[in-house]
Amino acid sequence: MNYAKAMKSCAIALGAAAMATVAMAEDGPIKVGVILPMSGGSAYVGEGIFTGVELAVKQVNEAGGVLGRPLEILLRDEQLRPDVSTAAMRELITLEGVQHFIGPATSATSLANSQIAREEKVVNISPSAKTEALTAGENLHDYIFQLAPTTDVDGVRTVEVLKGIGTESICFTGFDYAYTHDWFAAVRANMGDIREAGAFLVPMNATDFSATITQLLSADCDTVIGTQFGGSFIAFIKQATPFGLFDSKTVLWGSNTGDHAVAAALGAELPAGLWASAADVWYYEGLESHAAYQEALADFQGRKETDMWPITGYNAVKFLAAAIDTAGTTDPTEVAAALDGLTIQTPLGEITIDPETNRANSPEFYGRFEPQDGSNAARMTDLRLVR
Amino acid sequence: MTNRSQLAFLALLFLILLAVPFMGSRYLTELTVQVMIFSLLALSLNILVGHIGLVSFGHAAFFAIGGYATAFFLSRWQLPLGIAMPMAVLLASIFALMIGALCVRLKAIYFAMLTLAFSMLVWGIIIKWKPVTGGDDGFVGIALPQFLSSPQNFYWFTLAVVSISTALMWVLSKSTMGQIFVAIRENETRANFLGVNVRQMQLIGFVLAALFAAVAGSLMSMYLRGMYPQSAFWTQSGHIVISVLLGGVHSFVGPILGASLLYLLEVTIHQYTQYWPLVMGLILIIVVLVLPEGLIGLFRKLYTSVRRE
Amino acid sequence: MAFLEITDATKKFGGFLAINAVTFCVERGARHAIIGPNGAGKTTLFNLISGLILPTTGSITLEGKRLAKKKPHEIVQIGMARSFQKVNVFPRKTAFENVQVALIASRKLQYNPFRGAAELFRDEIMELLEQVKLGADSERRAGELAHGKQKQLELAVALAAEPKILLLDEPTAGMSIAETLSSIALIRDIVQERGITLLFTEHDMNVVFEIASTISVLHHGEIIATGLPQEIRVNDDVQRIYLGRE
Amino acid sequence: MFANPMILFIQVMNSFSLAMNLFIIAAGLTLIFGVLRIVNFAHGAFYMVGAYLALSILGVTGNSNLGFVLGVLGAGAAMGAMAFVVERVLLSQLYDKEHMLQLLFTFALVLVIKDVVKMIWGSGQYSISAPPFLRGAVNLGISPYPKYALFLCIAGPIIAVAIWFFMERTRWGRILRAAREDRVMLNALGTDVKLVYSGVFVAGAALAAMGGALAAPRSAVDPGMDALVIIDAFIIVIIGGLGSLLGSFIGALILGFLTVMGSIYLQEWAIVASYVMMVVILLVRPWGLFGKPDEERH
Repeated sequence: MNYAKAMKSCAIALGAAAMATVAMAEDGPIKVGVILPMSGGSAYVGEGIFTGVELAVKQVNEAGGVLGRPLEILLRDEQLRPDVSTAAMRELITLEGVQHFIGPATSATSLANSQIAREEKVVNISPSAKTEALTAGENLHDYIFQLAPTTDVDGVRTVEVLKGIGTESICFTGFDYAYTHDWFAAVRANMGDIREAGAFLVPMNATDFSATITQLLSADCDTVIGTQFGGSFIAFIKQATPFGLFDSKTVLWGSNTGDHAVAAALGAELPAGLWASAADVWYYEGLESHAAYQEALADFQGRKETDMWPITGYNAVKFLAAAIDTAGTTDPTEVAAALDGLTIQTPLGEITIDPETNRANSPEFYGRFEPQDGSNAARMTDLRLVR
Repeated sequence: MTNRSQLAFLALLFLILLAVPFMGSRYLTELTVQVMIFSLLALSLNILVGHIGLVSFGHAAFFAIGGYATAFFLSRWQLPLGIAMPMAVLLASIFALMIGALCVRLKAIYFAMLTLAFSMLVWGIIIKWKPVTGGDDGFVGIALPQFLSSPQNFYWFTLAVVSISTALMWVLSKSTMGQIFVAIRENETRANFLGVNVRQMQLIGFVLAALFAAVAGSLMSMYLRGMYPQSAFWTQSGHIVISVLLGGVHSFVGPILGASLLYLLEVTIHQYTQYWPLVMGLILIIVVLVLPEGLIGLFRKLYTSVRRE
Repeated sequence: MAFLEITDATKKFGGFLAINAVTFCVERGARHAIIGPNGAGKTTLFNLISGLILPTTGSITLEGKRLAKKKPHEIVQIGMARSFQKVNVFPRKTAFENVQVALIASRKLQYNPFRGAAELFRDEIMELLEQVKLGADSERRAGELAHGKQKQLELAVALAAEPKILLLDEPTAGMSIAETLSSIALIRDIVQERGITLLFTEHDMNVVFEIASTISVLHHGEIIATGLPQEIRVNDDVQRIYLGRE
Repeated sequence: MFANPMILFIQVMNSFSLAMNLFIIAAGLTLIFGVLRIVNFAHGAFYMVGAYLALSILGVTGNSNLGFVLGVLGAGAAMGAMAFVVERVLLSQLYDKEHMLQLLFTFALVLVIKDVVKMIWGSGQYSISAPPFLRGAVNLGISPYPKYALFLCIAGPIIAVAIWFFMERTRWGRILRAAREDRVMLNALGTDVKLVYSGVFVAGAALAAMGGALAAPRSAVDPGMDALVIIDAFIIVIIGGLGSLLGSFIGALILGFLTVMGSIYLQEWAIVASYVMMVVILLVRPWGLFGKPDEERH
């Protein structure tokens, strides 16, 4: 039996005096467990999401908190290891009494933590994991909510963009792991008469892509889509550019490589004409709410050109706060119920969590990188916010 | 430490462990479960490092095989725990027999590196053999027997398994076999000229070490409700080696101290700062420079100074 | 057929012929010495016989059993024990444990993970230690014993295996004169009492003539003479090697 | 699929340039092991620091040819200086202790270095571009080939020859080789062993750092870069034979070719190819291709 529930039934049984004690206990801040990669090669993702979490919590608390109580963040490093991320979650549940979680960031850790969430009946909002498996089949349960568009959604959206570009034949490349396989499967399922001219995968942790680049160059396709991310994406770009890959093929990349952080890191080395996607870009000007968010974020981070990850953490907190507000209690079962079908206003417009699938219809940006006058970092043009 | 003081320590530890679930903190109970499992894992490696004198950098492979096999037998084949766990341990031991037979032909650093290569091979297979292992997402969601789903019961189960394993390893370390193991560590050639088939004994030790590592892996997969490829990665093996070295290899209880301290430090530093690797690293450097015999050296020093007074 | 037969044994290290077509026999119950100047190949010959290295060609048999392809531990199990020129004990183990390990190995108890070792074979071990005059040092670590005592311990360890033949490589190396004298007496008494065949190398001629019943002379990897001590003493070749400074 | 010999030629070039990239990283590791007998887990961390140092130097000098040279050399020098302090103050206290303690120490060093890097440069990604004269491609007649990859193909052998020359033809090299063979003898010769050890550790660390700086134009500079490279460096040093420079060179070639050709022909099982290769080589030659066996029975 759940600890909080036990407390509650106790309270009811013991009457008013006990109720007062519980009320006292519930006056404190609402603890939010945040489990993200904070060390190693993916730390920038964790730090980005965490920035968004901090900003949203600051805003919520400044506006008087939720149910009159402030939110309190408890951060743990998942180290991209499921054993570590689950241990952190259990620690927060059993030691700190946390009942609401945001994170972890990756598919493997999210899948693992979701099992704990199911068992412990605590709310678990996954801000960034894209794997279908997280909320599909047996893995779907009442307490897990997936905000990022899944690979299936990405597949549909990618094909839409490809058709817009005029792609006729396509090559696939990327790390040989779950996300790549899932996304490619979704693209293949939707690509209709676009012809596949080969898939050239590299082992996980590979640092050299020259063999695949050579294969891609000689393959009979007009478009290449790929999945390397973070540092590996940067390495791929730097190795592929002198080979002329970006001159001879149209290239579209997944894995949120439209992130401004990537463009800033690569600077002039980011090839013009590369298609990419991102959960957010600071220079998007289509929505008032987005402008307001960016202003707040720029203020918070002390720089105008912000990255894409904060919005995922930001929206996760806003969903959680709205759900607790709607439920009128922090009881995780009721909060989870409130999240079903919940619609909130986000910087990128209305987002709803589907009550059946527990997935949010978060939009993403797709666009084509072009160098900017007066700035070192390229920006996506032809920017479209795909819902 | 003498045998008697080590036994006293183990007995005291056991009594404390008996009391843990009654302290009313579920956090403490679950934390102790993990500490027990890591201690068992470190103890198992010490059969190789401390007794026989072989440092394996691939010990995590057997931890992972034990864990994955348990997960698979419980969830896919729906076998009862009483069959699934022994089968998983047996499977890991068979792997150890095959891998060990090749590894014990090598010495010192080359032995270490060959074990590392094999464990990375195991890791690669885990990543790629998706239908069985779940691939890089891991084996998620283990059909745990009903009686183990409560934290309390899981604690008692773990305590029982770890205690029995520890007792067996203690008996082993004091047995005629254990004496021969240490003789091999001390002087391989001399042991050989006493009629000991050194490689065969090393192989036996390798399999025994793997067997207990698989027990630890089996417990861990059930505790985690899943098993993940990182558990076979070389960093995990390195982690076990470090727990053993931190505690001290020349005593039975050293690895228990090392594994417990390492894990508790990781968990607690983690709660206070995101710069936990830095703090861990500095602590390790201090231990290396000040307590070269590991924590057991500290205990020994304290023990002697207390006795002197 | 002789007890130990070495027939045409040859060992090459690269191009260097360390042992060249060595042939000789050791009779049961003999105290057979191998002598020769430094670098003659005495230790290499021992290593060949005890299986530490494999001969390039040739055969070695003990009671008719071929040893040449056998591993050291198998040769030990057939009944041969050896000591080393450099002290070779288990340094962190006590003298008691050193002998105990030898007994465990000879009784094949190394396969038993349950049989407690603590007090196992105490009487036997103490008897062996008394015999080599180490009764008082049984609880001291072998590595901390004086050099001579370590040699004595090695003897006890070798005897624990109850060998039929004992190979001692320079048993008095590094000992003082007094130690050497008592050590020789000890070795002679023990092998006689136990009826063990002894094959040993020694640089000290006094020791050799004190103990040996038969002597073979090794020079540049070849046996140049085998015979009774009094024969060897007057052998011209031996005189030349030892006295003529070659 | 590879009927086309030109593509095969390019793939061979790819293999070679990767091999040279890997060799530059592994050279320092094998040097440190050869003389100090220390398995340096921190080698990857030194490599990473080198890349970050080059990044900072290039931030000052700007992205010029001279800046790049300064970046590489400066990274080596700065890392070497830090390694000197670490060796003198900490590591030197462990030489006469058990091997395992040294291992534990280098592991601890990894943790510390990674966090310090994170404190200084943050957890984001950076990129160093190739110097202007090595940007773009040259036409090999059949296909464009990146100048920088070609540069690595030349730089690797040059570094190998330079180390070889130093080890075999100079007085210092002779001392180092003596140190590798016999520490006691070195002491007897009156050479300050301390100085030799410091020198080797510094040189190994500097090589790692320069390797990081040289690899940077083909990769990202980020906190994960050490983890990706350390295992490859270990494989090379082990299969080549610990302490053997020639072995590392050959080992790098084997791994380079295996990685490139493996990803083409083995495809999804390429991930285990390098480990299978390591297992096979160690089983056939337990001391590595060019290492020396500890003892022999035959």
